[in-house]
Amino acid sequence: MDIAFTEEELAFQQEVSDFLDEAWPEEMRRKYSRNALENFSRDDRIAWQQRLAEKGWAAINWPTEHGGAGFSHTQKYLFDLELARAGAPAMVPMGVSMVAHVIMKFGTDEQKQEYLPDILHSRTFWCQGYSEPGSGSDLASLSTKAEDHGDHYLVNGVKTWNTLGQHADMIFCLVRTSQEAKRQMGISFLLIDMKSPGITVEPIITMDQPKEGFQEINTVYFEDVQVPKENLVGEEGKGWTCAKYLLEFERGNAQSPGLYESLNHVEWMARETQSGEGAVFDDDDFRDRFNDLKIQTMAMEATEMRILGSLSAGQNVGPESSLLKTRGSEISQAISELAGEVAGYYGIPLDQSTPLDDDDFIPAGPEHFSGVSQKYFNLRKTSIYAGSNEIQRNIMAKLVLGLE
Amino acid sequence: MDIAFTEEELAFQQEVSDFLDEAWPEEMRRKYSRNALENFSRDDRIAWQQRLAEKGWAAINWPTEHGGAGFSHTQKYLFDLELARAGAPAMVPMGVSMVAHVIMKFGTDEQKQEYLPDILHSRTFWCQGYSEPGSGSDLASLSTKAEDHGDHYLVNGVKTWNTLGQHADMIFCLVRTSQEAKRQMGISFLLIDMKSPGITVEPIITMDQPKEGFQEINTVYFEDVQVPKENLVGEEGKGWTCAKYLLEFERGNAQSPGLYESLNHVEWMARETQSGEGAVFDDDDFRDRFNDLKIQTMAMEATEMRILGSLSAGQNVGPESSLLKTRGSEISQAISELAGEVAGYYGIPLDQSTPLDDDDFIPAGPEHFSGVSQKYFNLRKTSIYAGSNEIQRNIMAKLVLGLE
Amino acid sequence: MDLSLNDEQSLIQSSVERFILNDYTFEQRQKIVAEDPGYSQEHWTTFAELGWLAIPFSEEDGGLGGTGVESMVLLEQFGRGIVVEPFIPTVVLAAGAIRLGGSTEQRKRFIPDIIDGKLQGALAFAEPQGRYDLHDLTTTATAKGDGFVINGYKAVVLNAPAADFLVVSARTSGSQRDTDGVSLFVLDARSAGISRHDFTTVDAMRASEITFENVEVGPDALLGAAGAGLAALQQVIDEGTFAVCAEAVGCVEVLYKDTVEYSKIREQFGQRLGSFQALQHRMVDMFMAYEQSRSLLYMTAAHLENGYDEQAQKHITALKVQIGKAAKLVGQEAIQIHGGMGLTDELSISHYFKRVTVIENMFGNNRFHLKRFGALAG
Amino acid sequence: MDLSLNDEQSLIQSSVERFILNDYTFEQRQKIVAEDPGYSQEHWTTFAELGWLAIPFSEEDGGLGGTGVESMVLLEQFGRGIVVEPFIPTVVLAAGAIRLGGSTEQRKRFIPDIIDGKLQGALAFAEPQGRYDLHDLTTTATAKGDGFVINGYKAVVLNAPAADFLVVSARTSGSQRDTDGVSLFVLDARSAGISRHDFTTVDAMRASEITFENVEVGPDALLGAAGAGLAALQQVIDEGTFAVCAEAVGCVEVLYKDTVEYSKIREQFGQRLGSFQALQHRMVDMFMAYEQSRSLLYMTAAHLENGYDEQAQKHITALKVQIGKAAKLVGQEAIQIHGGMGLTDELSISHYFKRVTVIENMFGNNRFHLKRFGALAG
Repeated sequence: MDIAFTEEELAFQQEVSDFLDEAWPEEMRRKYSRNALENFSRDDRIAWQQRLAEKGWAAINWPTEHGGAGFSHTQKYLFDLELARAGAPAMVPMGVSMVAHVIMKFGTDEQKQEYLPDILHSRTFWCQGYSEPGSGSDLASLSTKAEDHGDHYLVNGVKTWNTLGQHADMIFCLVRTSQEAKRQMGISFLLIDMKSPGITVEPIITMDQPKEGFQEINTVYFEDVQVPKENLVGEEGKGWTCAKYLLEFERGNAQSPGLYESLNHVEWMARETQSGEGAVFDDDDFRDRFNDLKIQTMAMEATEMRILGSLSAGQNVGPESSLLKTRGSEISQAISELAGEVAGYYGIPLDQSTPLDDDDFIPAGPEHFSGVSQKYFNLRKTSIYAGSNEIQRNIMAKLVLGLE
Repeated sequence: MDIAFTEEELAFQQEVSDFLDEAWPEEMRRKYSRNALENFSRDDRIAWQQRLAEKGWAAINWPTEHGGAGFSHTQKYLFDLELARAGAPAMVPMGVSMVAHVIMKFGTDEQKQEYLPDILHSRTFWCQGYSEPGSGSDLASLSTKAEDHGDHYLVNGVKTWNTLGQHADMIFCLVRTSQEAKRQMGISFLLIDMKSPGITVEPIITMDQPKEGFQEINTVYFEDVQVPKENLVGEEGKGWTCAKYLLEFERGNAQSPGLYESLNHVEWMARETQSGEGAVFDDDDFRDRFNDLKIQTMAMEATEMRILGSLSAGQNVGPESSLLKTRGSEISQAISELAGEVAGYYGIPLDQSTPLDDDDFIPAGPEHFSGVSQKYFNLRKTSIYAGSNEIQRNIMAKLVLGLE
Repeated sequence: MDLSLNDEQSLIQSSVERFILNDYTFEQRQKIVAEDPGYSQEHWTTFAELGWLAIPFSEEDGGLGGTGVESMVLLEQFGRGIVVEPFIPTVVLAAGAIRLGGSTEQRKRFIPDIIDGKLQGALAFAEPQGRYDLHDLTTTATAKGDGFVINGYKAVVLNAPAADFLVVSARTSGSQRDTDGVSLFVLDARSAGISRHDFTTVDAMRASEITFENVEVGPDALLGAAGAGLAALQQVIDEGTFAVCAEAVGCVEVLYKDTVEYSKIREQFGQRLGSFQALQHRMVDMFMAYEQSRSLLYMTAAHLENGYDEQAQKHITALKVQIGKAAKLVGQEAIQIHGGMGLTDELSISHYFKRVTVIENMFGNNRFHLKRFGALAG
Repeated sequence: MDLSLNDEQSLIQSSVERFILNDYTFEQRQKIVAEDPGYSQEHWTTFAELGWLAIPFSEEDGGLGGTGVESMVLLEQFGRGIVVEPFIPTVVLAAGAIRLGGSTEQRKRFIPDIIDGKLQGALAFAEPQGRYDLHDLTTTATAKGDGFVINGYKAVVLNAPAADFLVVSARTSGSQRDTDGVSLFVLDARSAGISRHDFTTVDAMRASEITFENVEVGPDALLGAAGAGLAALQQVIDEGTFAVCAEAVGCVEVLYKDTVEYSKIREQFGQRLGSFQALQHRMVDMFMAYEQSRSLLYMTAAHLENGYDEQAQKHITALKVQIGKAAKLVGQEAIQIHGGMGLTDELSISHYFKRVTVIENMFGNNRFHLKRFGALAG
């Protein structure tokens, strides 16, 4: 056993930290910590991702042959840690962490050449078209149709819970190319240009009420959208295989660095905020509950170290990823709940500020409380999306405990 | 709405309190509070129940024609309250609160005459024979057989989770008198003399490790036991009806008086017990958790008032009784957990004291901590017996929420 | 011992219930909150006509002489509709302070117009540094002539944008956290020296941050005796606490029942959600939390019928804890079981969740009341 | 960063695992605890022969120079067998005090015989009024000649009935709750003036209340410098805390796995228990609690490898909180899901539950450690 980092690892950590000082300066940090929701603008996000790409750090889960960073597990962990400390956003995952893996595994050489470099350098903004109205966690019940029209598919249907589609250049979709008895069959994996005629994007307003244009999710409508046949990834009817493969990448990242950062922020707020004779943080009961969450996070960190650390590069996390997803979402929700408690009455005002330069929104109370409740509302999603925590528990019951 | 008691009610409360001062004097209270498990001796219990009977207060749920106390709901509540305050035990339920109701409802006039007066005056000690090894909450899976032998049944089988059978004169049993397709059919309700040849009682040692002879539960074996036909209650094959009827009486009593009393005892212990610079009760965090349980008990009390108070005499509590059973057991378990926390290291010694006069057991620590952990272990039963809390939740899901 | 409603109270209940059902659908509510002033003047007039605004006032003041039970019955139903009309800010809080602390003259000046629906009010009592401590005040009222000059800052004053009058707590003597020296003033909301920063709240209400800069008021602005306003303020806040608890019980009822109904329709993996046992048990927990909260609400109301004594205070504080926990459990589970749909602004469920979340942070959160419960006698 | 065992540690692990599986079935354990002295001398000799009793001692003292990881590996397996042999009282606690605080001469006097399995010890540190505060002492050691006279009372001293020697904390100066003035003494358990009240514990161990009445000891009884014993005592208790946490992880593993296995066999209403989704989800929570506890145990061990520094202390305290919560959840659920059978003495499950319940109350419960965690730097 060894808890210490090697000199090389510490040097790497310093390198990341130095890079962030420059690439994500205090100014950006302030801009985005104005509101707990941290709605990034498209331009800032792309500029930042391109900086990461220049440095060679955009694709930390890619093999080096495609331009991956080639990080060890410890380096990944340290990278996440420093990112969280600097308040810098992680890469938008739909391109670099999702569709790219499917293209690498199932795509043709032409597809790899066409898409991967643009993903790596954030020249193409990707979004995902999986869920449909009514499908919920039951993905295989999808009904968006792609009919074979010779050189192209004709796509009709509706995709929902589409993240950041308003910014996207491309969408990867699960579509039904034939009707089979077993629902997972007959599904194909298609790449579609978002500028294709027949596509419309409609925002879904979530309960945290982001400002117009800053919604996190959308519904995407496809009406007689023509998609060239060469945009099919893998075999027709084998889209479910792609989807399952991709899911393994969705939950593998270390969450404890971000959780620690959130805890530090809550601690800072609770030390700043008066209650009775002292600060909120001086209240025994508050501090006990805070520390309980911190200890939960330590146990989470240790679990990440054990699970992630035991994998050799390229290996996928097994059903234990369900544990990390479940606990990570529960802890992050609890932290946001505690933040709301610190805010007190200042959790009540609605913050609709944006990071745009011409925005003159003035928060009602201290800036650090802006959007704190909205963050709490927003994070309810984490136990619902990417396979709800109920689905994760079903998976663990079946695959880990052998219960059916 | 009216929260106050009438003058008549307050006078009644005083009467109960005066009676208890004499009938359950401080001396008895001390004897039984020596150990948190409060294992009563058979003799003390019977003597006490006979005092209640003399006073006319043994059968608070019986109609007055059979010698019931004729209490109003408020009187019942006040009676429970004073009993809890004095630390006096409630009537052992198997006779007066269980089999008696079945006999009243389904029994012949002969059976009523033979059994009810002896039950009322605690001249007969009853126990119950329902569960069988392996049946758990699935009562209808029972397999104890009663074969028709003309003037008697020949009973063979095993009954378990039998409460206080070592003291009992009579047992009421569910037995299978015929094999039917639907499992609930073919079950009959039999009264059996515990002195019948072929009956043996074996203690089940529970994890709280009561002293020999003070076990709460037993297994009862029946080997070719002859039971006269006149001991059948109701029709042959209709025992399930009796059982269902009886279940309604099992969960109808107000639990909040007892919960308040347990809370008071924990508070007293926590004020007596030093921790750091002050008493355990002076610790903010402890007091918060204590008060949280107190508030849960207040909500429980209010629910009991609403549910029990809205019934006119003789009416049965509906599926809401499942709520009271579930919450009551959860709260009582949590209180016993808190008591263990107060005891600290003194929760560790095993207490095997008895209330017998010749017992010279000396507890390791302060007497009020004796058996505190064992009480915590013992109370795990409350969420398991009489329909586990899972069963109660199933019942509420179905009958209250309409979910299937 | 009787926790049931009398006939008159039952009548109010069914009348409000009918209003919510017929005139206050979620779609209608959303239209109201989308436009200024954020509530419906028409509805407010209806409330006045139906006598609802008169409920808590004594007959002497032109009211109906309700005891708390009647307000509870009204607000429980308002909770079921997440009604945004400012009944609590105006009638319970601002007018409550006048009802409890005002002279006959002051009551006459305000209460009839409030009952008639002509006046809106707001209670400006919270300050940023004071959190939930009513006596922690940096706002001052200094004697000048026979009146006072008010200087200070008040946080998150609900209904202030629409208010015609304000009731303000200010310190006439003592230092920041003294319990003596707190006074209440009632003044025109448009008095010179008052400036507001208006905003919308996460639960679609309107509120303001208010700065008082040399606001001059006459002697008739003082409610009760100078320096002795804390008792009345505490009672008003307790009544407000009881009111939001009643409202929250209505919200929790909808949260749990809508979730159960949704689970009966919604299918996943070819099965109705409601047939999954893990969800069934959790919905039972929601039901139990609701049922017990409602019971404690009614028991608290029964105590209030006896008067605002220590038992009543203790029950109100216990109730806030119970409701806070129940609303959090039921709210979070309602969203979770609704899944993606629960996250949207489109479905009403998230709006109930947001309302109960705000209520949890009002007048002291769970932990504040747990401590207060421990500190109260009895 | 590496939380895996090295080859030697893995060897210990499989050797202990084999012992538990083959020689320490539940039936065998129950036979042992039913008779005096409540543990098996034969097993103890085996432990000595296999070198397990030598693990924590330095090579200089004749030990194996283990760092904490080795003890952890051993105790995790002991937890799986709910081993009653007094490894923690003798080797971790009593001998630990000598290892950390003793002179070369004192170490030579005790440690080789402990390693050989010839000596049993007990650490008498807790007092009724002191609860979990190691420095809260009314037991005194007064200088007399070149030695001391000890007077006082010690609570719940585990393994005292079998102990050949005792390590006692006593105050040589200062008042009851001073941190200075605490001294440790090692003495013959049969010294004149020592009287014991022996008892069995709820988890089938043996312990005593001990009264010290004018117990005279020589100068060689003092461990370390007079009045400066608290640091060593704190470290011993921290090591003991880590040890019981390792044991509890083993217990929790059995509690959760046995429950899952039971649910696969046991039928209710014609269905296997394990097929009920509500129970499945709860068993998943048990699994997650176990998995995270074990992870934190290993991370703590890795910190201890770095030395007993502030990070190690903080992790031990965090671990005690995590294990305390996990063991309570898993233990209670294990009993509940086992139903009636879980309540009996006959099935092993209740014995694991009782052991983890006792562990929760040892060396500071959850809330004690939550506060200590907050007070520790880092």
